[in-house]
Amino acid sequence: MADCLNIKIDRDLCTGCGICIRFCPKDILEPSEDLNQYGNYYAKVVDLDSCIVCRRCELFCPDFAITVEKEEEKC
Amino acid sequence: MADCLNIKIDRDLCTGCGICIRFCPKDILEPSEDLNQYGNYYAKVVDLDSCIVCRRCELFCPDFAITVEKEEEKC
Amino acid sequence: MLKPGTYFMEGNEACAEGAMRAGLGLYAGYPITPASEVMNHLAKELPKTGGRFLQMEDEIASIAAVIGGAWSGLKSMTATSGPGFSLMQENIGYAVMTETPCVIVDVQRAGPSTGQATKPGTGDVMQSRFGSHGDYEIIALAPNSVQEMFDFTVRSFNLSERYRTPVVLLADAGVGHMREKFTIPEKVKTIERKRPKEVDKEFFDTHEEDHVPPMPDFGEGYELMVTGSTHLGDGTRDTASFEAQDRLVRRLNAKINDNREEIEDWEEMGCNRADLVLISYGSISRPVKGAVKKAREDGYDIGFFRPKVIWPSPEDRMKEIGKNSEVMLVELSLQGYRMEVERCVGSENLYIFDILNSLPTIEQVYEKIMEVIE
Amino acid sequence: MLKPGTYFMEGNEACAEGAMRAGLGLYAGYPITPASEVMNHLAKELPKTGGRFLQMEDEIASIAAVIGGAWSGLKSMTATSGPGFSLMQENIGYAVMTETPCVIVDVQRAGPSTGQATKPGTGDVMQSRFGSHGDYEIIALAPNSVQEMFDFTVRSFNLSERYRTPVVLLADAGVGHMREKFTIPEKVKTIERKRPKEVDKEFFDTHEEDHVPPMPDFGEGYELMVTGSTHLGDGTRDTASFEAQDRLVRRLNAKINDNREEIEDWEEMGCNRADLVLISYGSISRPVKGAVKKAREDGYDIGFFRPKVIWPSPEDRMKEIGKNSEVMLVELSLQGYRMEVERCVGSENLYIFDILNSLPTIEQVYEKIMEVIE
Amino acid sequence: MIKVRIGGWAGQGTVLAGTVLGRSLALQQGYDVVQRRSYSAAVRSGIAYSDIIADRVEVNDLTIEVPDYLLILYQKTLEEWDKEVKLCENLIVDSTRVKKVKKTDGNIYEVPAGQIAEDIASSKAANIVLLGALARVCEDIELEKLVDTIKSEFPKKYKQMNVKAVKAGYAYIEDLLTKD
Amino acid sequence: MIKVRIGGWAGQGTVLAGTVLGRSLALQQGYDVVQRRSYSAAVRSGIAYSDIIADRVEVNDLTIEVPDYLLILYQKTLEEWDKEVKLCENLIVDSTRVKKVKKTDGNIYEVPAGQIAEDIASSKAANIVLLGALARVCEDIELEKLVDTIKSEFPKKYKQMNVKAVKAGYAYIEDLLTKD
Amino acid sequence: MITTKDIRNKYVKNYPSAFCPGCGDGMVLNAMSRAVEKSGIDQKKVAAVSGIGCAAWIPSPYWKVDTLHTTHGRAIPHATGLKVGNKDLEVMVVSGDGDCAGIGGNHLLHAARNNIDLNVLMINNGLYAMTGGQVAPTTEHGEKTLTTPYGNPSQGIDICNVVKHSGASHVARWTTYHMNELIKEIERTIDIKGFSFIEVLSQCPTRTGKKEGLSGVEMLEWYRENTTKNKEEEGIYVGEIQYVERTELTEEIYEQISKRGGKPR
Amino acid sequence: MITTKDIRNKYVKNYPSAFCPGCGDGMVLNAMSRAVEKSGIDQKKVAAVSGIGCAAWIPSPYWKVDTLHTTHGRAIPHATGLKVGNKDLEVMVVSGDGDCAGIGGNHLLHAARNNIDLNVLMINNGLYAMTGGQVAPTTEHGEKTLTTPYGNPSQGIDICNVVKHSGASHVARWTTYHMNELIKEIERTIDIKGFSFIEVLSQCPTRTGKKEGLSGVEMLEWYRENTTKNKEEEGIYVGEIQYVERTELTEEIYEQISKRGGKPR
Ligand SMILES: Cc1ncc(C[n+]2csc(CCOP(=O)(O)OP(=O)(O)O)c2C)c(N)n1
Ligand SMILES: Cc1ncc(C[n+]2csc(CCOP(=O)(O)OP(=O)(O)O)c2C)c(N)n1
Ligand code: SF4
Ligand code: SF4
Ligand code: SF4
Ligand code: SF4
Ligand code: SF4
Ligand code: SF4
Ligand SMILES: [Mg+2]
Ligand SMILES: [Mg+2]
Repeated sequence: MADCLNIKIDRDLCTGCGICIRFCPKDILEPSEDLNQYGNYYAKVVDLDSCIVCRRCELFCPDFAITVEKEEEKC
Repeated sequence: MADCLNIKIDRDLCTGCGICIRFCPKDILEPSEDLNQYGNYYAKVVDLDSCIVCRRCELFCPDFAITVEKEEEKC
Repeated sequence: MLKPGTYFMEGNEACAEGAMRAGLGLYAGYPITPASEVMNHLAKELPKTGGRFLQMEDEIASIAAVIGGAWSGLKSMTATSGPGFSLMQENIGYAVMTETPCVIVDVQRAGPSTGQATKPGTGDVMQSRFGSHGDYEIIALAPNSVQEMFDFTVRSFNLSERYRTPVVLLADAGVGHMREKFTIPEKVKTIERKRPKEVDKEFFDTHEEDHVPPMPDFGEGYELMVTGSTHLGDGTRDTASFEAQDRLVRRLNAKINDNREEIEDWEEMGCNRADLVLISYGSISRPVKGAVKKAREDGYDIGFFRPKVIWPSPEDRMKEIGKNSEVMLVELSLQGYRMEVERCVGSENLYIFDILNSLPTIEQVYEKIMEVIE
Repeated sequence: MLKPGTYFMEGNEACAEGAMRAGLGLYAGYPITPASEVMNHLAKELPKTGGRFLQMEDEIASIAAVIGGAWSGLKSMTATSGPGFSLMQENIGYAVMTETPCVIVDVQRAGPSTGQATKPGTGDVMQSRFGSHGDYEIIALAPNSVQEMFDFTVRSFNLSERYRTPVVLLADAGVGHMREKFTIPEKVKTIERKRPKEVDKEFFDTHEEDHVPPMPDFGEGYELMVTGSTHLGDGTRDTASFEAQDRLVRRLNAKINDNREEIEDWEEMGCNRADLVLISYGSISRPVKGAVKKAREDGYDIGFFRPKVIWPSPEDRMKEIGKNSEVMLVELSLQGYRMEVERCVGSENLYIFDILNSLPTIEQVYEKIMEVIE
Repeated sequence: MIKVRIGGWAGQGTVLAGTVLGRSLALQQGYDVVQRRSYSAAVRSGIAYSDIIADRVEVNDLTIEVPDYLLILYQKTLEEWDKEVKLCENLIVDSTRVKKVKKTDGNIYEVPAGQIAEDIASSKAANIVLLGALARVCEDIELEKLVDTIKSEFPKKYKQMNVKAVKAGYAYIEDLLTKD
Repeated sequence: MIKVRIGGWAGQGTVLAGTVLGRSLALQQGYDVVQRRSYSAAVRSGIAYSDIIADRVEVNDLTIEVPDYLLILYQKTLEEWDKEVKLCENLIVDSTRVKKVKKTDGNIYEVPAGQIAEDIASSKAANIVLLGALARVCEDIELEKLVDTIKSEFPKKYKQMNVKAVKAGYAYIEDLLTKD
Repeated sequence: MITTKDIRNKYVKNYPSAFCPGCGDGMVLNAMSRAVEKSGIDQKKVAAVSGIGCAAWIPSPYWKVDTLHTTHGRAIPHATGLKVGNKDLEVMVVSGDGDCAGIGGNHLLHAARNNIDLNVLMINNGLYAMTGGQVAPTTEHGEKTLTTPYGNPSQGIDICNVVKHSGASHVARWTTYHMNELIKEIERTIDIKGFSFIEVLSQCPTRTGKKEGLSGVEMLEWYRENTTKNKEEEGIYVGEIQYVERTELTEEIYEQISKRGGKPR
Repeated sequence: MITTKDIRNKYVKNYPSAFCPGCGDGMVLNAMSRAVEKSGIDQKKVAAVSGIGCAAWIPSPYWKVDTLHTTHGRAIPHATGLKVGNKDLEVMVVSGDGDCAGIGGNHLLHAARNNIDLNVLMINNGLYAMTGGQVAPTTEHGEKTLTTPYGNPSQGIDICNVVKHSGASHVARWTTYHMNELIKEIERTIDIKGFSFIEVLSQCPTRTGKKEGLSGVEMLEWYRENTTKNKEEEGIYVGEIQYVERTELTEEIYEQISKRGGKPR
């Protein structure tokens, strides 16, 4: 699945609130170790393969920081 | 009953609204023929004897113009 | 809406007619003595012209709806008196800050507070200038006849659209509740707001000399950002920077100040080096004018000066007058225009005839003149 | 409530402490930047002193509850900033008309409208005097330090009780949000309102020289009639007669005007025949004072004049100064005190240094002085 | 200059009568006219009156101290006014409601306007009856023009009655004067 | 005169740190002190800072153009200020959050305050760590008095942690300077 | 037995009033006076607060208690200050429908939410009478008034229902036709600790009356015929609409004060 | 399939926002944007009106439509003028609980009564966030806030219920946890002609969160656990509360105009 799927997280838009991390049903996401320019531990993808493309992370993100891109044709 | 009962209408307080006249269950009251100092046809008593002292006229008068006086001892 | 012609009507009705002639699109108001006739009249007539009439739940809602109406693209107005005018102040400031054209009619009554609702007064003159918080300038007109209730209403709309700013028609119960002949001309000159051209992107700043940016309507696709917070030229809020505040507030003030010549309007009679000039405005200026005329006929060198536009005040002319003549201010209030007149003519040669609640006769004013000059 | 002693706190907190020392019985307010700390502090402390704390649904309700509280017999207060102050105007006029003692704190921010909520400004100076409709006079104080936030709050209550009139503490974000040392003395002098004696029957008129009638509480059996409509001495409404309006409104104005000497307060330094006198008030007067000191140390004949009570203005003293010296007004607003200062000192020898949104340094003011005198 | 005051109690139509008169003088007779009303904040209480000042030149006097013609519809109103009654040139009262007329230096006309109006249709038209009387007393006011104004201004169902009323008032004075 | 600015982002406790410093200088060291805060209307956004001006005579200058001591808790804040950074005498930054320090004419102290604080209890105390550092850099500020102020002002559960923080900041500079 | 004369002497001043002949406002004053008399509370402790409008004139200047005649729509917050200032006052608010539910609607809502111990009488004549008969929030859809000459484009609100759902302890509706019930209900509000709200449908023969061609008498008859005490029946329901016990604001505030060691002055 | 990136490009500007990390306000903006996208209406015709507060910043300056950021509490009457001025605008109002139900309560009441075709989103975070966390009309009895340090002496209002009884066509409640439902409900308001009111319970991790020691994540979890779509069950009901068809103000006004021969400009 991974080659037609991409979860993009805008490092500087992400405030590190942890909402996507908590509400992803598949625990795909985790907080980063380093800070972004606003001093936040932004979210990062740790297990793309398990993603079921439910798009909950996108839907819940208050900061429009996370985008789940799936190229339908390719998959 | 008449000698222990008295219905006093303050001529100048009465605005001639007709409420007491209309809602007296015994038709005791009527509008006067002449005007008071404010130009109103005030209410007057025409049939004191039939009064049942229900005090509806007092109760309904918007202008505190009518008083039903009954001297309990005398009756 | 009446056809062109001559009528005998109340000042408040003439105001309503003037508004319709000026192109009123939305009226929102709340009843109050002695201004209610403006809305009573419009409730009936405005719909026939295609305009919307709204009675709101209070005066705050009224001025708010007027502002909303203006941004929908319509010429908008409300009318009230002192207590309602006080309630409107916060949102009048909002209209100033957002450069929203609209007309607020204040038919002044005797205050303060509820005071005497049916009696005339001019105690709101300073409030019309300073009633909202923060630094701003405003335009206010003071009619003294039913004809002027019509004409000045039209001009209020024109100034408001021209300068993209709220304009106050500062009437009083005297002129609002007075009946006189007045004429609706065949053609009434109206001014429309500046609209954006292809190139415009800034609707809250401009480099044009008149300081007036173009104003689009809602729904035209400009992604407008209208805010009463300090903002940049494109409307983006900036609640911290010195530059944004400085540039915006100074421009808003300059919009009125730098265009004073175009805005100012007054009537004068024999003011050049008269012994005494009577300054007056609004309904009371009628008997004052009558008294001055009489005094002049009797051979006295008395002048008459009446600001028609009361804010911005005709300060240069008043200063000139104050240099050459003694001045008597006659007004229907204790504070009214006093501070401004004193500022312009000085306090040494200024006499005051202030009368509350009712209009003096020509005779009474004449006597005051004699007291002063003799 | 803090014990007597010295503290390092915010101006707004000092204000709250001053109010409690003055005997505050009821606070009613609504949050707004930069005034909220007054209420935040009182919410916690006031109940401990027996006072009632109310957060109302808006500023109109706040000032109304304050007025109700005053008539219940308590010293009452509210605190707000520009937008809320605008909303309060109608009922401030009501307090004036009904002679209700109460204190309104306006911690001014940069306006107009929502402007910049955290930035200081003094654009409400004229509004505090003229913001409500109709003719009235009001008392307003302008503190410039945390100590004065305490002291002037106490004095606001005292003046309010003494003259049975609303008093405005006209602070600004500069002084409200500043932290400094201030001292709460062992004894704070408080004044209580005039109460009726056996003989008094008129609570809305008086023949006493100070023009202040006695004021009973609700519930004492006087069958009080309190109304914002024009009224006779016993409180009966009279919405038509010339005499009632004339007598009431002139007395209300005289109450302030005829007692100016007792009310006025200012600070001055080297104002007698200085080459230039700087007039300033509120937080900005601090660097202005600093600059004047520096200029004097550098050998220039510069004076400093600061009204502490801003309304009624120290007009006689300002006129005197204007006769002998050039004047520079330094303020955090375009309109601020300008018209009043110009009225007193004239426009010919008046310089203006108006700066929006932020306080200048001593250096900047000093430079302005040099520009003018050189 | 013609100065007319029509005084009564709130609700008696003093303003309406004043407007009819003012409009007639202004639009039909070519006068410069100012009409003003006075009433208290009470809706139906208190003295109410309407002042009409008409002149061939610009009217700037907006206040009547002493009217030339004083029309009175109400006893209390009459009592309230001293100088006005004493000094006015012509006092015309509705004698149906005004029973005790005060002394005046001018002429007094007692017109049972309430009664006349009631006979026509309704005592409400007493104000218009007095207006008719005025038209006879004051030579500058033309009855025909008043009638025209009433015809053009009143709603259809009140037209007839008010035309009758104004004419009846006129006729009453006519009678009175010719009886003299 | 001592002029200190503590700058950061909304929510980083710049005002709190400023208050501790101001109160300590005012009440414990007998200075005349003015402390002012600056923040935007946004709750948790935008640059926030606190200015402290202390002197042995009456303080009337309420505005700092160029601070003697500039404490910086946030990268963006640093970038916003040019003149202040360039001209200040001492620049003390929280190097945990401020990665790229700009050039200045004065001394630069990089203190990993966030890290130090986190090691003690929570990165929230970074502001107090910087304060400790300041106390070492500025000789007029007495660490002991700062500690006293923290002890008397902070709620019980935060006392210990902040005392540690201020001391740690002081110690860090001490180390730095003694290493030189 | 207490007669009108006694009531007048004890409770009423400045009569004759400025109300029009047949106006319900005088009837309300009558009812209020009798209710206070019946309740037996100390007249000195009664405070009446009103706004602006014909209805607001009921207590001021006619009622012989302490009266606070305030600004339009603001009677309730003024009353709140008075009550919280001195909890021993029995604070009555008398307000027109425009005053209370129009411009004053927000204060009504929040006072009900606070459940503060005020007794509010809203005199509903269906329009703005004092200013000449403009549309009010109580005016029915389609009705013609001075400012709705083509019929009210908006709709009337059932304010009792709103007040009930805002948190008031006690809500009831009566009309001037129901004098005895009204008196009893007012008496009850005096007893009840909490926010009491009575809507009183009341005739305005001058404004409504003129428009509909009805006299005061006819309007009273209309009330009789178009109201019902039975919730199931058609017609305007009159009677109690709500009674629940809830925490009351003044008491809570006084309690907090004494818990913190303060003594209410 | 529309991704966040598409939504951001089409509907959002000036990001990153000034909202705190984990604030519900951004989620509401997300929901609004997706609802408009789904509804298919012309973005140019959408107008968003707000008052003052954190919630009021949701559309301004972040939403790519025409925005009117007004004064505190007055969004609804401003929106009324806009809508009556041009009925083709789809007017959304975004307002905090303090803004909408506190200071703005009266306008809410009357707009509901008028049943004017506005879509109101009230973002309820249970207090006044922007000014630092003071008590709001939605704060529960006994709760501690900055201005109720001893517990709220007043009580919270169920504003949906009040709006329903004031005459609104459409009333619903959701939380930020219910993103899909919220989007659908907003989409519905766009379709519905009449006054639509959605209360959105939304987390404020900074003010409420700090006080209760909850993060944004935990508050969302709280919403999940304490809400129910079943009216019979315990917990906060989420879902539709009211839907009825009633006359709508704007339409009535336009109809009256065309009946009188006027042409709405
Ligand atoms: C702020 C303000 N707005 C408007 C008015 C004018 N005004 C006086 S009474 C009134 C209406 C009163 O209506 P209502 O409360 O229903 O009382 P009613 O006269 O019908 O008894 C209005 C709008 C005012 N006095 N103050
Ligand atoms: C007239 C006025 N009063 C007070 C304020 C201050 N103020 C700004 S935001 C706000 C509270 C907003 O609370 P809410 O609407 O619940 O929004 P939130 O910040 O909680 O999202 C207040 C009181 C103001 N701007 N204007
Ligand atoms: S799309 Fe669903 S499964 Fe994939 S990361 Fe997002 S929330 Fe997790
Ligand atoms: S929800 Fe958005 S802001 Fe929050 S951690 Fe995830 S990507 Fe970052
Ligand atoms: S007491 Fe009863 S019966 Fe007697 S007059 Fe009055 S209403 Fe009629
Ligand atoms: S009810 Fe009163 S005012 Fe009316 S007619 Fe009878 S006595 Fe007169
Ligand atoms: S206008 Fe109506 S409400 Fe007012 S006093 Fe007259 S009858 Fe009563
Ligand atoms: S204070 Fe609360 S509501 Fe405001 S932005 Fe921060 S989290 Fe959101
Ligand atoms: Mg009414
Ligand atoms: Mg909120």
